[in-house]
Amino acid sequence: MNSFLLATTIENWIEGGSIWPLDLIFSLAPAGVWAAIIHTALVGAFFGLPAGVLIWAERKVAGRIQDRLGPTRVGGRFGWLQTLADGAKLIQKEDLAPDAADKMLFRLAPYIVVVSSFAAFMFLPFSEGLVAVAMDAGLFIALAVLSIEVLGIVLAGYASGSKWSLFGGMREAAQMVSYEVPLGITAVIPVVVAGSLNLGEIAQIQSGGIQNWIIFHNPFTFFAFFVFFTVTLASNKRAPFDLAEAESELVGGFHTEYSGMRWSFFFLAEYASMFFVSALGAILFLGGWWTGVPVFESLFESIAGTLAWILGGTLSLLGVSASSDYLAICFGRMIGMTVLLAKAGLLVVVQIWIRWTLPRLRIEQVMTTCLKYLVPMSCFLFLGTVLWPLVLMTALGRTSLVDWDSVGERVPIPQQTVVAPVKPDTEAADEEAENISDELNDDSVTQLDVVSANAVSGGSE
Amino acid sequence: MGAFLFYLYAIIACGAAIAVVLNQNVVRMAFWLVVSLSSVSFLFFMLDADFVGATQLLIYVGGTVVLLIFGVMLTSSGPYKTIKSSPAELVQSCIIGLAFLALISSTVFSVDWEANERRLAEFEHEAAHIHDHEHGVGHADHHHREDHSVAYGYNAEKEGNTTRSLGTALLGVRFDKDLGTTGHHGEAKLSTGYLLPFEIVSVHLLVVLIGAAYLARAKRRVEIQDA
Amino acid sequence: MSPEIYTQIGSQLMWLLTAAWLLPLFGFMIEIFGGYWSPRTSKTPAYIAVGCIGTGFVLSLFALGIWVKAAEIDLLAFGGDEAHAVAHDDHAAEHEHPVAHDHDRADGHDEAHEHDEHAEAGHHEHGEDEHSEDAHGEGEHSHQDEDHHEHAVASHGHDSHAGNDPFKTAFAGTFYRLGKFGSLDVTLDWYIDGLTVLMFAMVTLIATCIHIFAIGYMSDELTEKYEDHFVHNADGSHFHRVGRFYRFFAYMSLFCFSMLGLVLAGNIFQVFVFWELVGVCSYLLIGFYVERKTASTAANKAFIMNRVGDFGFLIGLMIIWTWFGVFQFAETNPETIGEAGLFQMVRNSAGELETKGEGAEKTVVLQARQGIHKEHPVHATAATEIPYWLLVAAGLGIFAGCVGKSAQFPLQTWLPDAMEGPTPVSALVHSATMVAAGVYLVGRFYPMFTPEVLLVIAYAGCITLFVGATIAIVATDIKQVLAYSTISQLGYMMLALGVGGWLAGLFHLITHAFFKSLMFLCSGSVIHGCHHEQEMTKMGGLYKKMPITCWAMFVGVVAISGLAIPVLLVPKLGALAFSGYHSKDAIVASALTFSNLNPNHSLLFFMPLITAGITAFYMFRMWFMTFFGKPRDQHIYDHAHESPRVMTVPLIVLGFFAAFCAIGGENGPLAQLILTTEPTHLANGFESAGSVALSFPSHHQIHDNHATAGTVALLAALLGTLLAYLFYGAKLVDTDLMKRQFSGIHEFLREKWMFDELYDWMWVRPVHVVSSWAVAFDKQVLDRFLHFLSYLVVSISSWDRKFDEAVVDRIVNAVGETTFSIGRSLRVVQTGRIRQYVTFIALSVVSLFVLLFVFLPR
Amino acid sequence: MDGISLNLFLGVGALLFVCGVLCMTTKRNAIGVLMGVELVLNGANINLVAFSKYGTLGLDGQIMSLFVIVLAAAEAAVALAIVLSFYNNHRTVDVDQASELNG
Repeated sequence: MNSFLLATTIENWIEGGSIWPLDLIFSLAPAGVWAAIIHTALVGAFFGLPAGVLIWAERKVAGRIQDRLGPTRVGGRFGWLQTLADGAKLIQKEDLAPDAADKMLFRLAPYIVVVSSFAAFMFLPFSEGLVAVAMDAGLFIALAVLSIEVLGIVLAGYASGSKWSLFGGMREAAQMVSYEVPLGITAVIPVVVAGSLNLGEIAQIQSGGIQNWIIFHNPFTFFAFFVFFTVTLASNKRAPFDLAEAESELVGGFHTEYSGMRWSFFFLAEYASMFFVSALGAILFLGGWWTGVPVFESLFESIAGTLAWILGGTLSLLGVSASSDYLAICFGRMIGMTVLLAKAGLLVVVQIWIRWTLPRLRIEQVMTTCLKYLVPMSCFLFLGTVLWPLVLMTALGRTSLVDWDSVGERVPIPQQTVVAPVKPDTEAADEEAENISDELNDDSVTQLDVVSANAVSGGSE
Repeated sequence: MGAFLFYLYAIIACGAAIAVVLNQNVVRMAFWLVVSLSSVSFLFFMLDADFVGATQLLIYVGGTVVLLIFGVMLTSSGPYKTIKSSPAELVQSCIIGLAFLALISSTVFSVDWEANERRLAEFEHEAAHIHDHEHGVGHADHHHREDHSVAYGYNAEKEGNTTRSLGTALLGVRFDKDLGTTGHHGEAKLSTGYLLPFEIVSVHLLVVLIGAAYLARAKRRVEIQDA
Repeated sequence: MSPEIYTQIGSQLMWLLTAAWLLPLFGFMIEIFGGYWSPRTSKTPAYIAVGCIGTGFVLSLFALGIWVKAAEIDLLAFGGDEAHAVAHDDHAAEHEHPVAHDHDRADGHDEAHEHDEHAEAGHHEHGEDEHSEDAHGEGEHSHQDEDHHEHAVASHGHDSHAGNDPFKTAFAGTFYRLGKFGSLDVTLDWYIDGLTVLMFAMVTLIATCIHIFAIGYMSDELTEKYEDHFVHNADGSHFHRVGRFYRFFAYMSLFCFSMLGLVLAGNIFQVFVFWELVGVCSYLLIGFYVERKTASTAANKAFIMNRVGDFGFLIGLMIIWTWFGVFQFAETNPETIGEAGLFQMVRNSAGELETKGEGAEKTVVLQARQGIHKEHPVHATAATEIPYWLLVAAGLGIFAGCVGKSAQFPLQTWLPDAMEGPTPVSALVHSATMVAAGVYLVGRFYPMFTPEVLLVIAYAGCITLFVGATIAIVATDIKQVLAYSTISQLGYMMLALGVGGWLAGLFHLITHAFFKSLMFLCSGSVIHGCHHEQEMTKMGGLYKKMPITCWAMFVGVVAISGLAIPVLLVPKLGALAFSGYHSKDAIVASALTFSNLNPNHSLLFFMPLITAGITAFYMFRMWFMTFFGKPRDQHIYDHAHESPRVMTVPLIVLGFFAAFCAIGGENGPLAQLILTTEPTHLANGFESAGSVALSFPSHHQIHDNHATAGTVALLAALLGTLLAYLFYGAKLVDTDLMKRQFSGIHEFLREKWMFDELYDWMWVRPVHVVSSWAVAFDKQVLDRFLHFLSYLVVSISSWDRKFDEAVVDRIVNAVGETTFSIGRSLRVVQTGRIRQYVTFIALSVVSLFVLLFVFLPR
Repeated sequence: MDGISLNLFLGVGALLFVCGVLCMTTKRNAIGVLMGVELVLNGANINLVAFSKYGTLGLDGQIMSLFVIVLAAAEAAVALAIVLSFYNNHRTVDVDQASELNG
């Protein structure tokens, strides 16, 4: 377990230890670009395919709930290619824009929606280290990016030049602005417990037994999860909060005037954010990529070890030298990702289940639910979580029910990650104050230092 | 690559800002404003200010702009209605704006910022050196440590990860300045934080919230005959 | 006592007495502000007032207890054999140490067999003091040698300060510094010694009784519609107003506060302030029935007469300020080094005046101010000596204030008129406390008085007591009799103080307060019972109607008359007698001793002696006329009734104290308490040479004459009593006939020795004449001149107006119009358009920077 | 970030600032004026953050910009409320109509 293997991001992974055939490719562009590309590919893989699965799942689940079969024909037995068929149909459709529409905004709006909801995945760690951009403000920025989605919907509603669209957009705007308040507060509750905004760290501290999951940390976080889940339903315009596209009142809501792929973008975005918030909920409350059963963890570890041994052996037979430890960790992370996806998928199924079970609320009921119930509840839960350690400390003399380290100790000490090899510092005089990043390197002394050292002390080295 | 990204976002930000000026439709203006502000937030990311960038996105793009659109929706009486200024005004404003831009740009580009910084740093070093000299300790190490702490603070992973430092600074503790450094007499250094401004801003926000709710509350409309 | 204990006791006393002092003020505030809004039928103000003053009494009692313990007086050992006290004096005289003497006194009259041992212990304790005393003794022996004396003072510093203190058992301190004007510190001080504590106890006790009495007496004010039978409207009907029950008690509370403040005051200026405050209260209370012409006139009279005296007081204050620079009585705290007080500056450690020179050049050496405060080490302005005549003048000035306040000759005429106030007021203000304040001040300020002043005091008192007594013989208003009796008794006190009987005077002050307030309350009870009839000529035979009042009055009468049963001398208690006997006995003894020592002034003995007889006569005359004989007015008699219990209980309480407060006489607890405070120079008497050669008696000498004086005085009193019984009890002599036979004298006395007429002739008429001249001058000269002036001004101003209109107005209007037109032309700039404003801002920034770039050298 | 100097960031800030000012001067729509204000504040923010990176300002610059952002949000809320109230009274958001305070 050397530091080399503990890359916290894909970028680090690329920079640090890419194996032989890949490093040639990686050297063509900066690591960040490759990280983005790989991540996009990953998202495409894990979302594009699952999106199809999700759409199919939605149909099937809806069918089952409504006591019918759902798609059965396309692609054989369960109709599992139904999504593909839908996609083919949508691509064929004409790309229309009404005369009354503001054409530019009308065309741009779906992109905003879809880009923002996909971009949010940049900050979502699928497993330990499997994240495109790992930053301290991860949760914060993920929510920020996700919130841009609403802009696209409002623009779409406005630009369509249709009153139904306008109403839908307005409803969506009102709903989103309101629900962002409890969403933020409930999302901050795990942050308070974990002591970090970094999603990777939040997930990391939930390792071990199921009692370490934040949802079971105290009664307030337990309820906070359900509030969070409810709020994410609303922020995704999922039933029973899908007032923006209420067919019975607004025809199609904000997407009334859209057709073809632009129309499907909205739904891609919706499913993407469905999945995103489910994964977010899993990371924040449900133990992230940890199964919650220590036996499983060790089991997975041994499986990964075995696989790595096999693969490593195979590779070495092929003449490629690869550290089996490294491969083991890679496989371990893959397994963790699978766990997370499973959890998120479960939550998505619940969302679908709710959609086809509960009737749609009226708009003022939606607002009432948020402003009169969810906001006070989330505030109360937040306060309770903040005060919980104090109460426990008073009553029991420690800050947690289970054997749980205090917040400050649980925060992983920032690891000394592997930095890209530093280029020889030949242009020190030109770079001057700008190349602050190089200062980490002990060998290079910035111009600033040189100047000052010469000016003042002279030969302080 | 960095330069490319910078120029890309800088151009987008500036172009969108100009588009805000040139557009007459409020919603389009808002759209371009969002584009501009988002680009600015990317510039923030490039400037190693992740938290500020995220805040910019969340507050401006997600919050302010939605509020602006709200206002537009509630106040525009017809679709795509624009309130145009007279061309003379536009010309006049443009002249003034260009003059302003010329003024600011000339100021910006005429100042040798690096030299300024060097002078500042020199001054600080001098002070530190005099202090070290007096106390006769190994000042070379001291210099390094102090410089690094000033430049990076509590920031082990990446330069942009300023969230913790910002948070503690807003609570009044300056890890970014004080961690690993000592004061002039070897005691723990305690720089000034921002707890009080933070509290003031919090109260300010609350007051604004209440005031805005009061101002915008539904009331009986005043009938104006000639409006 | 050690400084720690001293400080501790001092602060205890201070807090207790301050609380007792401020409580009535608190009560006053509540009553005067709350009373106006509360129902007029509510007795709450009275309860508040009684509660405040009653609590004050309890606190004062605590203070008295602390004092007794601190001064180490053994109260239970009072009386004893009289030889014991004499032995004390002998002992003190042998040692020739005033301090040791004082100390022994403070030790109390312990058992004889312990005496020697105790005295030794006392010497041991005060060894340091005596050391300094010795040093002073040397200084005194050669007191012509100034340098040596000062050297002694300087070398002993702090110790000598304590040694110079003639009031070893006093406590003094400062509440609050009001301000400092040049060298003068105007402060709120407190000064607590035996006299203070005793006065507190006495005043609060009597005030409590009177307050309770007043609840009953003033009950007819508890109405929304009070009918005043003494005031008539134009149509002949009676005057109606709302009741003023709360106002009465508020004034009473204010008075109690003022009186207690006067007693607690630690400097003469503060005394003056409270002096005026009691004066104001007296004014308000006399004029309580303000609608009655007589009452308002009497209030004015009392106030104005007091101002005459206070003028002298002010002169005294100015002299003291100028020459002493301090107002404080004395600095007593051994721990702090404060400024020396007045007494410490005037008197040396032996309590003597040190004089230099003779005749007009004679000066009094002021003692070095040992305890000068560190803040201002040297008083540049402070004089080291004061001309003797100025000290005399200061003393006379202060005494003038006392004359006014205590209704002494020649300012005595206001007191009888003051009887217009409600009877409780007369009892509290005009017999027991306020009028006694003059006597109290003379006693308090005693060290400042030179022998000349004392002689003046003695003669003033002598004349007053005789004049008052003679008028009382013929007075028929029951309250008037008591008022003149008060004047007379105050005269006694002044006389006693004047002849060096400091103890006797203040002793009588206390006893008189009790029995005189008792008698006033009794008269109040009678008046209440007889429905506001005050004339004794309409009373008689009331004994059957109001027995309690009658016997309470009897106690008072016997007490004031100084009757005793000399045959049954109880060894421990002295003569079987009420309080008045003891105190009057002491006065007469002092007077007798004084006249023996100074044969020129033997009048000072005979007048009080004769007056003692007269006193007994007129007091019993009043008692007989009121309570015995046949009812002179059947109507009043039929409706007369005994007062309710709320009024009789105070009578009984006061009666008890009137009878027994002075038990044991001069060796009794009361006298011993007072004696702890006596100025040191009095104990052994003193001589004064110079213009008036006087010799003042020592304790010892007075004691020698005690038996003689007591006998003579008792004889005179018995004689007076007998005469009164013959005249008014047994009716053996026809009083009307007597009246006719001595109609000249009778009329003279009825007219109060023509003092009012005399003053009218001496002052009022000349003023009237002068004022008529002034009126004429005013009208003939001043008014004409003024009219001319006004005409001139009118004509000038009419010209001025034209100038104004033609020139000034035009200029102003032109300026205004210009401004207006500029503003109007500029208003187009203010379009109210935000965008334009922003444009202007941007434009001006640009142009400003352009200007900077162009014109500023870089 | 090679070759990107502080001046470039300051230049972007300046341009945004001027655009904001122009917005304020040319837009008759009150919302447009508000957008101008936002642009101005952003221009200033860029300067602050740039100085925090390039200068010795350190984190203080970022904190300042945070305060600016927060206060800008507050300002926008109040301004919108004012606009709404103005609209309620005048049935328009044309700031040129809001000239009751002219001379």
